[in-house]
Amino acid sequence: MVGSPVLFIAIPLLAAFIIPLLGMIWKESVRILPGLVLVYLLTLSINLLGYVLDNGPIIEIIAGWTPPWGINLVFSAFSGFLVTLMLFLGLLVWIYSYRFKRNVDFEPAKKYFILLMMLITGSVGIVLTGDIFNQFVFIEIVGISAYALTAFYTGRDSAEASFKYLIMGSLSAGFLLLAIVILYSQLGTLNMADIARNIHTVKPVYKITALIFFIVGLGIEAEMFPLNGWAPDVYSQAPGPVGAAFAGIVVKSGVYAIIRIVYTIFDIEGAFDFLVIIGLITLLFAETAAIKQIRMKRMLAYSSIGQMGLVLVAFGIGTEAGVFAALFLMFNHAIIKSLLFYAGSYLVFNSKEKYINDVSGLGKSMPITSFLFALGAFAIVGLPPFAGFWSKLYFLIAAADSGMIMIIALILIVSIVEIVYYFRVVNKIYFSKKEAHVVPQRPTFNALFSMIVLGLIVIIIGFFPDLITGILHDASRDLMDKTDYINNVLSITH
Amino acid sequence: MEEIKSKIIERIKANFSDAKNKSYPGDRIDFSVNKETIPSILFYLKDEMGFKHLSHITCVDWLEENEFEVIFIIWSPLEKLKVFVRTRLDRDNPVMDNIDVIWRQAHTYEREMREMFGIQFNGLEAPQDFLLEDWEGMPPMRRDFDTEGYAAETFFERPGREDAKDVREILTERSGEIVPDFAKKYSR
Amino acid sequence: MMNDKNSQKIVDIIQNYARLHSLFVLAYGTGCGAIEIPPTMTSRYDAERFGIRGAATPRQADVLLITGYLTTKTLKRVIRVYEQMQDPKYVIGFGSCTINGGMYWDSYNTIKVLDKYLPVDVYINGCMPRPEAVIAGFVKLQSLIREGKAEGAKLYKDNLEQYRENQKKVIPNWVMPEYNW
Amino acid sequence: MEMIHLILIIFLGGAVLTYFAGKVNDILRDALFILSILVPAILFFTNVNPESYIDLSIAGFNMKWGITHFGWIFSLIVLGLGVIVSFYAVSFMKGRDKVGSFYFNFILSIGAMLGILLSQDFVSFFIFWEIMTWSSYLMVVYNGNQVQKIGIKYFVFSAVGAYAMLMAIVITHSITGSFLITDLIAVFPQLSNQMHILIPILFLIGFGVKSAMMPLHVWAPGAYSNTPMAYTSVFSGALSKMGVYGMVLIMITLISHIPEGHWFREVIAWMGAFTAVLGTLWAVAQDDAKKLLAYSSVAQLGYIITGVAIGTELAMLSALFLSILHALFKGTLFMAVGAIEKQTGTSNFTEVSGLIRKMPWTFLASLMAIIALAGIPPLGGFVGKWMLYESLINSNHYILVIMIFFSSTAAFLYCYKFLFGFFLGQEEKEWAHVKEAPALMVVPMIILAAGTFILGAYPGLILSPIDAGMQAIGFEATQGHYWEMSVILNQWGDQVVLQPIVYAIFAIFLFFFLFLFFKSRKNTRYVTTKDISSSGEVPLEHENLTFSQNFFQPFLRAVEPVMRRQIDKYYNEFGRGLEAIFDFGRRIYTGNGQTYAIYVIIFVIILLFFKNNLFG
Amino acid sequence: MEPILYKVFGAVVTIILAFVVGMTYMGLSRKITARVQNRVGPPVYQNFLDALKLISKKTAIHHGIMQMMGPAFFMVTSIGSLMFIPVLNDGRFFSNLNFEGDLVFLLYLMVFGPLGMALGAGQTGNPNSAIGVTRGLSQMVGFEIPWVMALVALMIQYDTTSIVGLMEAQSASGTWLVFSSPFAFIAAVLAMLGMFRYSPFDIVGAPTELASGPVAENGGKYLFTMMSSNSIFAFVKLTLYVDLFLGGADNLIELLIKTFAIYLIPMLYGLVSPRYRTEQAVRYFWGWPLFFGFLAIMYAVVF
Repeated sequence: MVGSPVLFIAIPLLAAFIIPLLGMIWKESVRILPGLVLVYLLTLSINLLGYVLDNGPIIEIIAGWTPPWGINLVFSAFSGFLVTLMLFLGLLVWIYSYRFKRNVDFEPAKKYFILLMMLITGSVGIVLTGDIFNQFVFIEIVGISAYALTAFYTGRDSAEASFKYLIMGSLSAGFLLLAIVILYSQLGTLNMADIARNIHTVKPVYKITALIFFIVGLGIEAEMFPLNGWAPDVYSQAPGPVGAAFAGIVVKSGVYAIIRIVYTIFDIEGAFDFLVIIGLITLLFAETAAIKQIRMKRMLAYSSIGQMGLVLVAFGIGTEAGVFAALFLMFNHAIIKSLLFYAGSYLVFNSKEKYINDVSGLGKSMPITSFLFALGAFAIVGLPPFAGFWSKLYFLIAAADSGMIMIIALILIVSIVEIVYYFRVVNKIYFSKKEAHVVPQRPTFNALFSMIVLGLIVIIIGFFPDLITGILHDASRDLMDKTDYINNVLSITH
Repeated sequence: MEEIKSKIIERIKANFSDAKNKSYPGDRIDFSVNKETIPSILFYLKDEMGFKHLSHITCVDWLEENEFEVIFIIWSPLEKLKVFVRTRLDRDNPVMDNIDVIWRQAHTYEREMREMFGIQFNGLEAPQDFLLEDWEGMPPMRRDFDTEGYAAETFFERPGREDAKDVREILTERSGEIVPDFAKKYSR
Repeated sequence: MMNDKNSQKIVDIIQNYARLHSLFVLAYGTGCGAIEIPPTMTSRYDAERFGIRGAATPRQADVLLITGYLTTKTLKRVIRVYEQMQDPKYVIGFGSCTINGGMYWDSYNTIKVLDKYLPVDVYINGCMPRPEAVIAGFVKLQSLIREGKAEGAKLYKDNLEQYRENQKKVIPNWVMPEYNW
Repeated sequence: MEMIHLILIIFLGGAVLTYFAGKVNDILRDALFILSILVPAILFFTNVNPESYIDLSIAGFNMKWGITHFGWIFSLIVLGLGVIVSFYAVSFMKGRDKVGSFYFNFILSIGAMLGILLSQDFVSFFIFWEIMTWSSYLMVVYNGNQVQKIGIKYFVFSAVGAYAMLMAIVITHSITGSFLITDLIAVFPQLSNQMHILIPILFLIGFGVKSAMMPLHVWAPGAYSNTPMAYTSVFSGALSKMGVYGMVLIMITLISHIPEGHWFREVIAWMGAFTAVLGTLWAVAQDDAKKLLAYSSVAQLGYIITGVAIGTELAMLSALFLSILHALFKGTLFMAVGAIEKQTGTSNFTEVSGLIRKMPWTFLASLMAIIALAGIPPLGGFVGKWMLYESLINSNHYILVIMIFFSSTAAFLYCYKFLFGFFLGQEEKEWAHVKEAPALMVVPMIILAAGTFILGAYPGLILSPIDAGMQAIGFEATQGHYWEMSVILNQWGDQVVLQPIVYAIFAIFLFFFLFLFFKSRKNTRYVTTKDISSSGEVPLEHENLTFSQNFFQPFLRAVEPVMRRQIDKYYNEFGRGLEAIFDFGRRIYTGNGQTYAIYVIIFVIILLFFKNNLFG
Repeated sequence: MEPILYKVFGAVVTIILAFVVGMTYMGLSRKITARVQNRVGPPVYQNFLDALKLISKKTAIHHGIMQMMGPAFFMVTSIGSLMFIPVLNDGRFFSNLNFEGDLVFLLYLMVFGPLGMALGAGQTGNPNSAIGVTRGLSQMVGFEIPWVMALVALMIQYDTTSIVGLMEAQSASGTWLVFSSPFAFIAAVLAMLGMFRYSPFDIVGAPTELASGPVAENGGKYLFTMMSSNSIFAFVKLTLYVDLFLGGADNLIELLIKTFAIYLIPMLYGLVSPRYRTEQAVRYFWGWPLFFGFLAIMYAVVF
C-alpha cells in the first residue's frame, strides 16, 4: 500500500488553495502544479487499484472516528476504478487546456485551474466517501466549481447557463438534504454502510420518500430525464475541456452516487425498474432532441445525456452482467465523449455561432482533428472494431439475458437516431463544401496529444477489450456484493 | 354588325391617330397604319378588342411605288369580324418589327416573307432556311425577279419546247387585257 | 463454273426473273402524283399481283418512283435516296413534270429534265398518269429488266462526274457523303 | 500463427500501409494495394482448408474461425472478384483524389467480407459485418457533397439491419449461452414458437437489407450508383452476396428445422419475386447506367432470394449459382460503366452513344455479361435461371414462376437499353476522341465475361463445389456424379445436355457470321452512322439522331399503375412523422430556467404520487 | 444409334422444310389477304422470288460489325430452336439433335434472336430502328406472360417440361391438349397474335410510322437472312403449337394442315384489325389473355 485515499481529496483541495499563492511567485506554476498533482494522484490511484484488486477494499477512517460515527472513505474496486478514470480524464483535461486559448493569461488560468482542482476534488470525494452527508458536501463543492466554470467565458449566455445550473443545483441540494434528513431522523446515522444495514427497519413510506428525494437530488448531476435541462446550455457555453470534464467526471460522480444509493443503501426492488424506465425516457428524449440540434456542442450534450440514460438502463438491469455493461458504457462514454468534445470544440473553434454546418469541409484543412472526431463518432455509435461496440454488445447481452427484448429493440432504434446525427456531422466534415467564413484552427500540440491518446485508447480497447474487462468485472462484482461492503466498512477498527 | 364595325373603327381611331380606315362591305374592316404602329395596334386589337386569331400575314410588292405592303389579317371569333391592318415599307430598306411575341404563328409567315421578299423583321430568330435552300441573290417573289430567265439559265430544258410562247402572253392576247409597260419589261 | 459465260447468262436470267417479279418500290411523293400510288396498290388496280410492293426505306427498295415535280430542294433528297439504294436499282419518272417540267416549266425552283440528274429507266407520261399508266410503266420496266436493258444504275456509275456536275449546278451547298459503289 | 490470423492481419495491415504509402509514392501504393488483396487470396486458397477451425477468446466471448465448404463458395466470389477488380481499380483510380481512402476501404471491406465467411460465431460475424458496412459506407460517400443523403440512407438501413441482427444474436445468446452458429442451429428446433418467428425475422431483416430485399431495398439504387464504379463491382457483386450467405446459412438452416417454417419461406420467396419484378421495372425506367445497373442488381438479388427461400436442393443450387454468376456479370457491367465513365466523363445514356467502334473490348465484355444477365442459353445465366424455374415448378410455386419470368423478360428491355445506350446508335463527333480504356481495365472485364461463358459451357465446374457446400449445411447430395459430366438432371427425368447445345449454337452462329462477313467483305465498306436513310435528309455533324430520351416510354405507360407506387415515398412519410416526434423532443428542452425548475417539481410530485406503483 | 451423317442430313432437310413451308405460308397469307380485299394478289411463290431477288442484290455497305451479327443471331436462333422441336411424332428422321425439347430452354432460346436483331438494328444508328426495337421488346414482355402461363399450366397438368413428354401424354390419353386444357390453348393463341406480329400487333415494323423499324437499314443479304429466319421461326412456332396443343403430327400432310390451321388465326385476326399503340398492345395481353392464363393454371391445379 503506497498511499491513503485521503490524499485524493486532500491534495487537489490543497492544490486549489496553493495555486494562487504559488502564482504570485512564479506565474507558470499555475499551469504546471495541477498537472503534477494529477499525475501524482493518477499513479497513486493506479497503484491503489492494483492493491485493491488483489487485497480487497481499503477503508480509510478520517479523524479517528470509526464507522458508523465517523466519516470513512472507501477505495474499493468499483470506486477505485471510477477514481482512476476520473483522474485520467482530469489529467487529459489539464493537458488539453494547458494552453487553451482563453486561459493563456495569468488571471483566467489561475481561476480556471483552481476551479478545475475543486471540481476534481468534489467528484473524487463523491465517489470515495462512505457518508451521505459528506457526499452532500462534495456535491456542493462540485456544484459551486461547476457553476463557476460554466460562466468561465464571461458573457450573457454563459451567465444564463450558469444561472440555470445554479437554480437546478440548489433545488437538488434541497431535496438531497431533505432525503438525508429523513434517513437521519429514522436511523440516526449518516454512514452508508450503517444505513444499508438497518434500512429494512425503516417504514416503506419514509424509505421510498427518501429514495425519491435522493433520486431527484442526485439525478440532476446524473442528467436524468426531466432534471437535465441545465446540461445542453452548460455544455454549449462552457469551454470545450470543461464540457469534457463535465461529461467525463461530474456526471460519472452523479451516476455513482445514484447507483451507490440504489444498490447499496436501499433495498427496494422497484428502484431498478425505475432506473430502467427513467433511463429509457432520458435516452429517448435526449436522442430525439439531439437530432434536431444545429449547434455542435448542444448536439454533443444531448448525446451525452442519452448515453447516461443508457448507463442508467444498464444499471437498472440489476444483474452483474448489467453492472459490468454499465461500467463499460461509462468508461467508453468518458473516453469517447471527451474525445468528441475535444475534437468538436476545435472544429467549431472559430465559428461564431458554433453551428454544425460550420464544420463543413474541414476534413481537408484539419485532417487529424477531423479524423479523431470521426473515430469518436464511429466509436460512440458502437461500430466495431472500436471500443463502443463492446460495451454495447455487453449491454445488449445483459439486457437479453434478463428478458428485456422490447427494451433492446427500443434502444437499438434509438441508436439508429444516434447514427443519423453523428454521421451527418462526419459527412459534413469530410464531404461538404467548406463554409467560406470559417477559419480552421490548428489544435495546439498539447490538445492534439490528449486527443490522440484518447483516440488510441478507443482503437486499442476496440481490438483488445480484454485489457479492460478484468477490472470491470472486479468492479461490478464489488458493487453487487452489498453485504461485503457493509461488513468491510463496519468491521473496521483502528 | 355595322354598329360594331363602326364602334371598332372609332375606338381604333381614337387610340391610334395614324390609323386610316377604308370601308369595305361585309365583315371586313381595313386600317392602314405606319409601320411603327403595327405592334401596338395588333396588341390592342388582340387584347382589348378580342381579335384573338391571326389568320395570315401577307405582302404585296408595289413595284411602281417602290414599296412593300405588309398586310396582317386577324379575326375575332366573338364578333365574327376580320381586320386587315396594312402598312407600307420602303422597298429599298424593308425593315419592320417582328410580332411573333403577339402570335407565335407569325414566326412562320415572317420567315416566309423574309425569304420570298427580303423583308427584314427585327429580332426574328430562325435557325435555318425555311422554304428555299441556299438561295442567293434576289428574293424570288419580288416582281423584278426574272423567273423565266433564271429558270432558263439554271435548269436544263427538254428539247422541243424552245418555241413555246409565254403562257401569259397567250392569255393576254386571248382576253384582250392591256399589259402595262413595266410588266412587259419583265416578261419576255 | 462461274466464270463460264453461259452459266453466267443462266444466272443472270434467273436473277432477272426474280428481280422483275419482285419490285420493291420506294415511292418518293414529291408532288401531286403521290396521290395516284395508293389506288395503284389497292383493290381495283392491285399492283401487288406483279410483285410490286412498297418499301419503307431506300436500303430495301429496288425502284425509286419519283411522283411529280422536283424542286431543287427535293432533288437533293431524291439524289440522296437514290444513292442510298443498293444495286440493282431503277428509277421511274412519273408525270410530265419529271419529263419536261410540265406546268412548272418556267419556275425558279423546279428542275425540268430529271434524267440530267438521275438515270431514269422509265418515264410515265401524263399529268397525272392514271394507275393504269403506272402499271403500264412498271410492265415496261419489267420487260426492260428481262431484256437486261434497265442499266440506269450502271449509267449513273459510269457518268457520275457528269451527273454530279449537273446536280451541283442546282444544289449549291453540296454536303453529302461520297457515292462510290 | 494461424493462417487465418495472418490473412486478416495482412488485410488490416495492408489497408493501413496502403493508405500511408500514398503519402510517399503512388506506384508503391498501387503495388501495395494489389498485393494486400492478392497475397491473402493466394494464401487463403492454398493454405486454408475448409472445415478446420481455430478457437479463440476475446473479451470473454468464445469465437471460432474457419471456413466451411459452404462459405468457401462465397469466398470464391469475394476474393476472386476482389483480386480481379483490384487490378481494375488501380487503373480506374489513377488521377483521382482520395485514392488512399478508397484503397483503404476497398481492402478493408474485402477483408471484412472474408472475415464474415470465416466467422463461425456471431460476435466475430457481427464485427466483420459492421466493418464491411462502414467501409462500404465510406465508399458510398466517396463522391462527397451530393451523396450525403444517400450515404446516410445506406447507413441507416444497414444499421437497421445490423441492429436487428444484433438483437437476434443477443437473444440467441440469452437462450443458448453461446455465440456459435452451430449451437443456434442445434438448439433452434427446441425453442418456443415465439422465438421460431422472432429470431428468423430479425435475421431476415439483417440480411435482407444487405441483399436489397423488397421493402428494404431503397438504399440500394443510390448507393450502388454513387460509389466509384471500381468498388461497385465488388459492392453489388460480392458485398450484397453476404446477405445471401447469411440468409442461407442462418435462415434456411433454421427454418428447415421447424415444421411451421413453411409460410415463412413463402413470404420470403414472394418478397424476392416482388423485388425482382419491381426492381426490373424500375431499372427499365432509368436513364443513367449506374442507376439502371443498381436496380438491376436489386432485381437479380430478388431471384436469388426467391431461390434461397424455396430452399429445395435445386432451388438452392440455382440461387448459389446465380450468386456467383451475378458477381461475374454485374462485376463486368459495373466495370464497363466505370471504364465508359472514365473515358467519356458521363454514364448517362442520353448523353453518350455509339461507342462500339471506340471501345470494342468493353462492348464485347458488356455484351457477354448482358447475355448472361438476360439468361440467354449459350452463357451461364441460363443454367441458373433454368434451375430456378425447374425448382419453382417442382415445388408448386406457379405464380412465382410467372413473376420471375415476367421480370426476366422485362430485363431484356434494360439489357438492350444498356447496350444500345452506350455502344450503339449514332457515333457523335463529341465522342470521336474516345479511346478504349487502358488494358488494366479491359482485361479484368474480359476475364470476368469469359467466366460467364465458361460457366455456361461447363456449369459443373462450379456446381460441384456448390453441391459440396450445400451438403455441408445439411442438404442432400444432388446426384453428385452428374456434375462432372456437365449434365443437369431434370427432376422429371428429362435431360438437357448443355455442352452439345453450346457447341451447336456456337457452330451455327459462327457459320452465319462468317458467311455474312466474308461473303460481303470484299465489296462492302463501312459507312458512318450519319449515313442512314432518314427520308433523304443528310444529318449534319451536330444533329444527333440517336433515340435515347424516354426510351421505353410506351412500356412504362403500360405499367404506369405499378410504377406510381414508390416505396421511397412511404419511407419519406415515415421519416416526416419521426421528424415531428423529434421536434417534440426538442421542444421539451425549452432553454428556460424556470421551466426546468418546474420540471423538477413536477417530477418530484409525480414520483411521490406514483411511489407505490413504482417502488412498492 | 444412327450414323451422324444421317442426323446431319435430317437436320438439313428439316431446315429446308421449315424454310420452304414458312415462305409458302407467308406467300399464302399475302394471297389470302389479297383475296379478302378482293384483289388477285401476288402468286403463292412470291416470297421465294423476293428472297431470290434479295440474295442477288448487292450489299455494299455496313454500319459496323453488329449489323452483320444481328441477322446472324436471328438465324442462329431460328435454326437452333428448330433443332429442338420435334417436327413429327415419331421423329426418327426429324430427330435433329436427339433432344427431347425442354420448354424453358426453348423459351429463352426464342428470345435470343430478337435481342440479337435488336443489337443489329441499334448499330445502324437509325432512330426508327431503335424505336421499333423498343416497341418490339415491350410487346414481347406483354405476350410472353400469357404464353408462359399457358405453358406452365401444361407443365403442371402433365408434370413435364418436355415437349416430347407433352406429345406422349396426348397420344396416350387420346385427346389433344386443346380439349383437355382449353384455357391454356386460348391464352396461348392470344399470345400467339402478338408473337406473329400481324396487325393489330405489327407495331414493330409499322412501315408508315417507322419505315419498317428495326430492318430500316438492312437490305439485300441482311434482309434476306432476316426474312428467311423469320419464316423458319414462323414454322418453329407453328410446329410448337401443333405439338403442344394439337397432338403433333404423324406425317407431313397432317403437319401442314394443322400448322396452317393455326397460322390462319393470327392472319385472319390481323386482316380485320387496325394497328394498336404500344401500350395498348401491352395492356391487351395483360387483360383477357392473362385472365385465361390464370384460369388455365387454376384448371391445371384443380384437375
